[in-house]
Amino acid sequence: MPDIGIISSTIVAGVLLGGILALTALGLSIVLGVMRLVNLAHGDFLVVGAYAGLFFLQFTGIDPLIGLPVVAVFVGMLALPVYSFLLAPLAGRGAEAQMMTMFAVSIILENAFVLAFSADTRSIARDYATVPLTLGPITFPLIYLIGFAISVTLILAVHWLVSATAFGRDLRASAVDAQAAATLGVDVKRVQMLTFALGAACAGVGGTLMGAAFQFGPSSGGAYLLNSLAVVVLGGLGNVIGTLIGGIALGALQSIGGLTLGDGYRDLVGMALFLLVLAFRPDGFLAKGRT
Amino acid sequence: MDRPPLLEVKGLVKRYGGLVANDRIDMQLRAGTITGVIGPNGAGKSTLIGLIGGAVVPSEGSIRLDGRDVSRLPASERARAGVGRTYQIPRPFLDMSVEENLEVAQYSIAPFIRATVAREERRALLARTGLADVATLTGRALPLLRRKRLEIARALALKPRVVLLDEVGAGLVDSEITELIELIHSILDARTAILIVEHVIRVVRECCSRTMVLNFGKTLIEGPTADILGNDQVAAVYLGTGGARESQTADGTAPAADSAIHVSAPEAEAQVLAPLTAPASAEAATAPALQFSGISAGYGQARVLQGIDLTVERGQAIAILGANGAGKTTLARTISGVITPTAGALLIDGQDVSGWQPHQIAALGIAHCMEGRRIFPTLSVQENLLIAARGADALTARERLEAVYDLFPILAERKTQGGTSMSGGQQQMLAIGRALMARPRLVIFDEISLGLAPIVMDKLYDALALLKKARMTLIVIEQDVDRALALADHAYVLEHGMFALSGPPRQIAADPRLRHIYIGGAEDASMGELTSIG
Amino acid sequence: MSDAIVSSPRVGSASTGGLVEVAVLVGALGVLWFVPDFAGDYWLQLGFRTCVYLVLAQGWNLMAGSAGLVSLGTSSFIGLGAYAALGLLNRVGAPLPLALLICATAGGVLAALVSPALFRLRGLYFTVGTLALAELLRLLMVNVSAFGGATGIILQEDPPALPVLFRYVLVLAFLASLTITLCTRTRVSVILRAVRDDEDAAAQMGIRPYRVKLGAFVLASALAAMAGGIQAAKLGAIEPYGMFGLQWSIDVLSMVIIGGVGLRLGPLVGALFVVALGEALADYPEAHTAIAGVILIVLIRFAPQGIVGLAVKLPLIGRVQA
Amino acid sequence: MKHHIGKSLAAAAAATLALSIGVAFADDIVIGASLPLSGPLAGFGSFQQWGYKRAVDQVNRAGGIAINGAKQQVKLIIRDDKTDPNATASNTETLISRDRVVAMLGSCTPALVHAGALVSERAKKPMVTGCDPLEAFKSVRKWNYVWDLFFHEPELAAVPFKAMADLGVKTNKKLAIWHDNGPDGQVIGGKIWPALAKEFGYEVVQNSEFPIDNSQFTSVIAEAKSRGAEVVLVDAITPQAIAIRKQMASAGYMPKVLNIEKGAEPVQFAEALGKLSDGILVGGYWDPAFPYPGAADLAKAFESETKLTSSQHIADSYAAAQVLLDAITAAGSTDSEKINAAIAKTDKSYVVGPVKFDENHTAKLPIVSLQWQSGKAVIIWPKSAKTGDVLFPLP
Repeated sequence: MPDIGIISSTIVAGVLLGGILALTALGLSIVLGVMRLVNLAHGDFLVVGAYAGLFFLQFTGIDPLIGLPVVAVFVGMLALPVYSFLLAPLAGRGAEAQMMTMFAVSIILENAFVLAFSADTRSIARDYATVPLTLGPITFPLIYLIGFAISVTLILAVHWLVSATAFGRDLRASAVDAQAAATLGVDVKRVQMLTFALGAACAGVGGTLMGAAFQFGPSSGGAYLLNSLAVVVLGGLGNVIGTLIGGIALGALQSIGGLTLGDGYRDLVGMALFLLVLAFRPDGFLAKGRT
Repeated sequence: MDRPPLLEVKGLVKRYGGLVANDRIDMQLRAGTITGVIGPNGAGKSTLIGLIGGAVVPSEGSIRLDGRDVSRLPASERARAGVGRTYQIPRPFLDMSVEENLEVAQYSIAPFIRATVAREERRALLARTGLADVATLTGRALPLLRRKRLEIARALALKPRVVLLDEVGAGLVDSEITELIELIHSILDARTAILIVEHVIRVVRECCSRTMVLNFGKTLIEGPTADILGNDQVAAVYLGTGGARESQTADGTAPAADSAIHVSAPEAEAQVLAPLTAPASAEAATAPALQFSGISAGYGQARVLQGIDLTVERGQAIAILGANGAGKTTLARTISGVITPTAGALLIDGQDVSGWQPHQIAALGIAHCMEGRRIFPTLSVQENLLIAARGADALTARERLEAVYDLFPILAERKTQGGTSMSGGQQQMLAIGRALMARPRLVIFDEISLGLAPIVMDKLYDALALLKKARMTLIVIEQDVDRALALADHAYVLEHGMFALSGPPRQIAADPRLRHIYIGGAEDASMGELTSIG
Repeated sequence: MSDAIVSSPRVGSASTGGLVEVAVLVGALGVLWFVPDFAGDYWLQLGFRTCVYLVLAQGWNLMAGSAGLVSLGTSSFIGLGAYAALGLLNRVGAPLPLALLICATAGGVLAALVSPALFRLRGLYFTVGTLALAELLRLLMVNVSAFGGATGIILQEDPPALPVLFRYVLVLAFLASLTITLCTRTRVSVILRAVRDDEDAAAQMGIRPYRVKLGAFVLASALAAMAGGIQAAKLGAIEPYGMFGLQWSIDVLSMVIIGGVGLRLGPLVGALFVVALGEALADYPEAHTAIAGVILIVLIRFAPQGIVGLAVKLPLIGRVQA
Repeated sequence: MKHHIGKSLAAAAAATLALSIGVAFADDIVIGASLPLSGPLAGFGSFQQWGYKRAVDQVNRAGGIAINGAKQQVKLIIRDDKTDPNATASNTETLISRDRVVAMLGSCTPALVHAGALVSERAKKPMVTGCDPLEAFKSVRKWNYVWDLFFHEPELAAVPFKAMADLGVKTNKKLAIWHDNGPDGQVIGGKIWPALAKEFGYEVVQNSEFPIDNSQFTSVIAEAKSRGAEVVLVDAITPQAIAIRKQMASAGYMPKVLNIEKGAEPVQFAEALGKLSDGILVGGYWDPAFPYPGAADLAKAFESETKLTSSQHIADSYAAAQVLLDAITAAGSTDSEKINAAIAKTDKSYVVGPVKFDENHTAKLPIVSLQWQSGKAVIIWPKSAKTGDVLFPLP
């Protein structure tokens, strides 16, 4: 059995990483909640964010963490035409039509990445991305802490947006009863479009963080998507704070799984957990009566 | 009578959150008898059918079929045990032929039945239920009565011991009801029990040996049908409430709207409403607030409204009446843009808004207090209100909020709670308050009294009277005829998607045809022109 | 999903239409059986691919069209079938037909095992759950060295020659189509369509919707497992990424959507189209996935009922239909 | 009736297919390749595509190949397999049966190469491939038509040990091995390295296997760190290699020697990691500095054409194509059997060194040890090929 330093370091790192995972899943979650859409291109939006962060750094020389708002706006804007030209016309055509359309978007994006940026594996190389932080017996990557802080801040901001603003009211109302919301004057299409863009913007930021903490390439989207889905199911579809807690729980449990079974089992632990939650708590494991 | 009951219900309770839909119902159905259940809308009648049929899981209590406890069995097993039901709004399998609809039941209980035997049985059933000529048509192609017949035939194909009929008479004209009653009598035999939940009193009177009256989920009274229908208390519950009975008096005139207001200082109250009522526009606009010109509308293939003309002047309160399925809610939805008319034009303030999106119509000052309240469960009471205050700045929104809270103080107390955590009446207040938050010029109230206690209805209608006083344009869609007529300046009665009657409330209330349309013409025989409509 | 073809007005008994369909299927099998005698390898290869896709699409269409189950987990069963088939061929030396039957059983059993979790809620959760199932199985295969880890399994004996494989898969496609015919032309179809039309009303008719959906899921999964098995036998070397890849699930979904969901001919037309499109686009390797994406978007948008739905709407063919 | 629709659509599909056939001129010599141009391995595919094309272009510019005395142009048809073995197989089938290729060039990584090679083998069409380690290649079956020129895992595996011994680096001889569970990972990390460690006097304090696309290595790293391993040998593909290096740094783990096989080889590894790549060792089977004909030119041509940094994958693919083209020339025929026989007789020095196939159809490429120094791969071992001095310990 590894010593206590390793165990605690692993768990701390897992929790911090979980926070970042939560951010990467946030967009998927709110889009699921509001539009009932499994956005199969979500992972590719994350990759767009990662490339955006990388090229922002290369062309401006400004640290991508400072450029995060720019990345967020860029990816968010990119999502607007996707919604209005591709998704909106399919409203009322059932879940498959929109889902398949987003899959098509996903393969188009992936192809575009290869053509534009080559298939190389990239990473946003910053010093802070590789510096360890040591607190007593615990050592964990500094980037995890930075990413965690940014993610949690952003998730709380989105939570505030959803729970305390007029837009958030419209969003929640549209999610549960679009027709009633519309008759009350809510422009449901606009709300959906902005939600979709918000989801993409969050994915953009998450992608930059992932790109700094790890590595990415044109086809990284698939793995991002599956991880995000696990977080979303754990936290409950469309539940912002649930997503944060789902992410942290997944990060921690994966770390424990990795520690006890080997790193290869981390994702397996995640997926098994995912199916178990689906089987026993289909609304997410912290869903209480938010009916 | 000494035989044990075929179906025995004991202490049956169904709760939905805080709402008790069925409260300790006891009931016994004996083979060879037909039992009726009546009661106002929302009394829990359909829930009772759901509970017995297995679609609804009981919170407490037991249901025994032939001595066997079936209360925990799912619907499919109840069907196999011998319980057949119909739906209030028929749910035939729309894309399957009539014959196939019956095959579903046949093959599910006897998958290996010989094809020839099954065909013979189907033929017999179709002949008995008067569907032989439409055997190859799809469920979708059938008109309402045929759909109801199909539902009965489908239930009978299960060879049931207990048949549950949910509002089979609703939406039918008298001659059709006569046919229906014959049919019901024909399906009764010594080993079968029938339970009829019904609004149409005639069906109950002519079919049921015993009748039970439900009110607010509880059994109000139970006994031989003749006794029950003669009971004053029942008449009160069934035909309306509170002031309604008064309207049945003497000349049948509706009381003036003001008499329904039970507030101490109406003028002061009206003042309170100022933030919620749009000022009558300064320019003396000549166009009516709302105009339908030849509007047809419906859902997919089904045309519900058949070329309606309607004009609502500013400040007018109109009532839209009609039986279930007549098209009242479709009319409301057409106004608010949820349904786009397939023909005709919808004009608001003289402007053609056909095809506009609901939110665009809302922006014109049209508020729609939707049927079924449609409170957002994920929003608090206050948020449910604020969401309708589109484009209002914080201060204005605050003012409106205060005005709604003044109107319905209970909402102020519950403002941080989840919208659906309140009782039905409170939710309805919230729905009305929410509609007002937009400071609308025209409000559509769709079935706001559905399932509410008389005292609550009084309160709601007091509020509506105040709105009328404040010169707001009101469209009131109601099952409770008396209340609606008491409020309205003008009334329209819908039947089969067209206006069968229209005129001032007094005239409508006095018109015998109204009673026919609602209660299926139990007493009146002068139905010629009306049946011709259907 | 309107099921225009299946529910077209019928005169007489259900079985006459069914008999015609069975006759057509048998005729097609009889004709295609001799294709290897005169067609070149290329057409056999395409035929093999089309048949594998057809088997998958028939099953998927049954699930979606009858029970409203939209699955993104087809690859779970393909992968399972592939591993089971090669395991049986290598370890036990089982003959291929027997191995395929065992694959079908394994696929059905897996479907039955996971259905309590996947059927808990309708719609979205089923879709998300099936996606996770495929990923879970892939990760399991990658991790467990007994199954070859990322290296996978290699078939020790050479697989049968292409004409033989073609005939195997032809029979498989025939059986799949026949099964679906039985499901849509006999009294089973009435039950399936009732569940799809109105699950609650169907339950009130004594149908057990859970069992019906389970039946469709098990059947579709068994078919997918057999398709996976024969595909693996043809490849001769399998590994988790290729056999449990999302690509399979997406291919199936796009075939059915392109062909026309719930339409009897949808899977066939979809399978033909996807194979043909794949072949045509592979000659433009730089941008073929993007082109495929654009075509998919356009088809979904402008042919909501798929190619078959579009064809039926065309005046000429529509008249022939009627 | 409705079957008419199906048939007309089938006919339309067939017509589409027919149109896409027959692009090659009748008297071209057609060879085919299925490459991962998209998907996770697209990086390899683009290098290979360049290498294959260059070899063919050169032959065509020189007038083509004489078949039965008449010079013919060579047409190379490349299809994308999306990094999916199913697609590699179907692409190969199409190339052989529709495009009538006379021979094939291979894809990359064992899974993809084998999927295509098995099709070639069964169709009795010769295939020359690189990018498939020889032991993995041999383990599939006894090959008759497929030929592989690449490194031999035991040789590659031995490089770090031999280099450390020759260069005299001082460590505590505690060794951690991390390897993926792909075919070569299992062979090198799971079998050969532990055996060699014993032989060279190292103590294996950790041997961890992980799935090929694992992205988290924190537990593995923490364990190695706590066991005090000063030498770390890794076998992983590029994305994982980058992740490992970053996570080692952010875990504060600094062994003295870090050797990452496979993944550390392409220049994108160094680009993605920046300074962190300094000092990392990787076995290489090719470098522009190699003393073989055309080596320096090849890299220069690549860099000037594509404006990208070259990779060793341009060399094995270029050489594989040359081997095949030379064999066709030697055969003077497009007959598969004759070409196959000519491939077997290959014995010539190519850009990757001398190529001569053994009875298992494999040709070993010589291996050197490279070290990343300021974004450049420097040959530090063996002395004969050396282009720079070793950086030790890991900075």
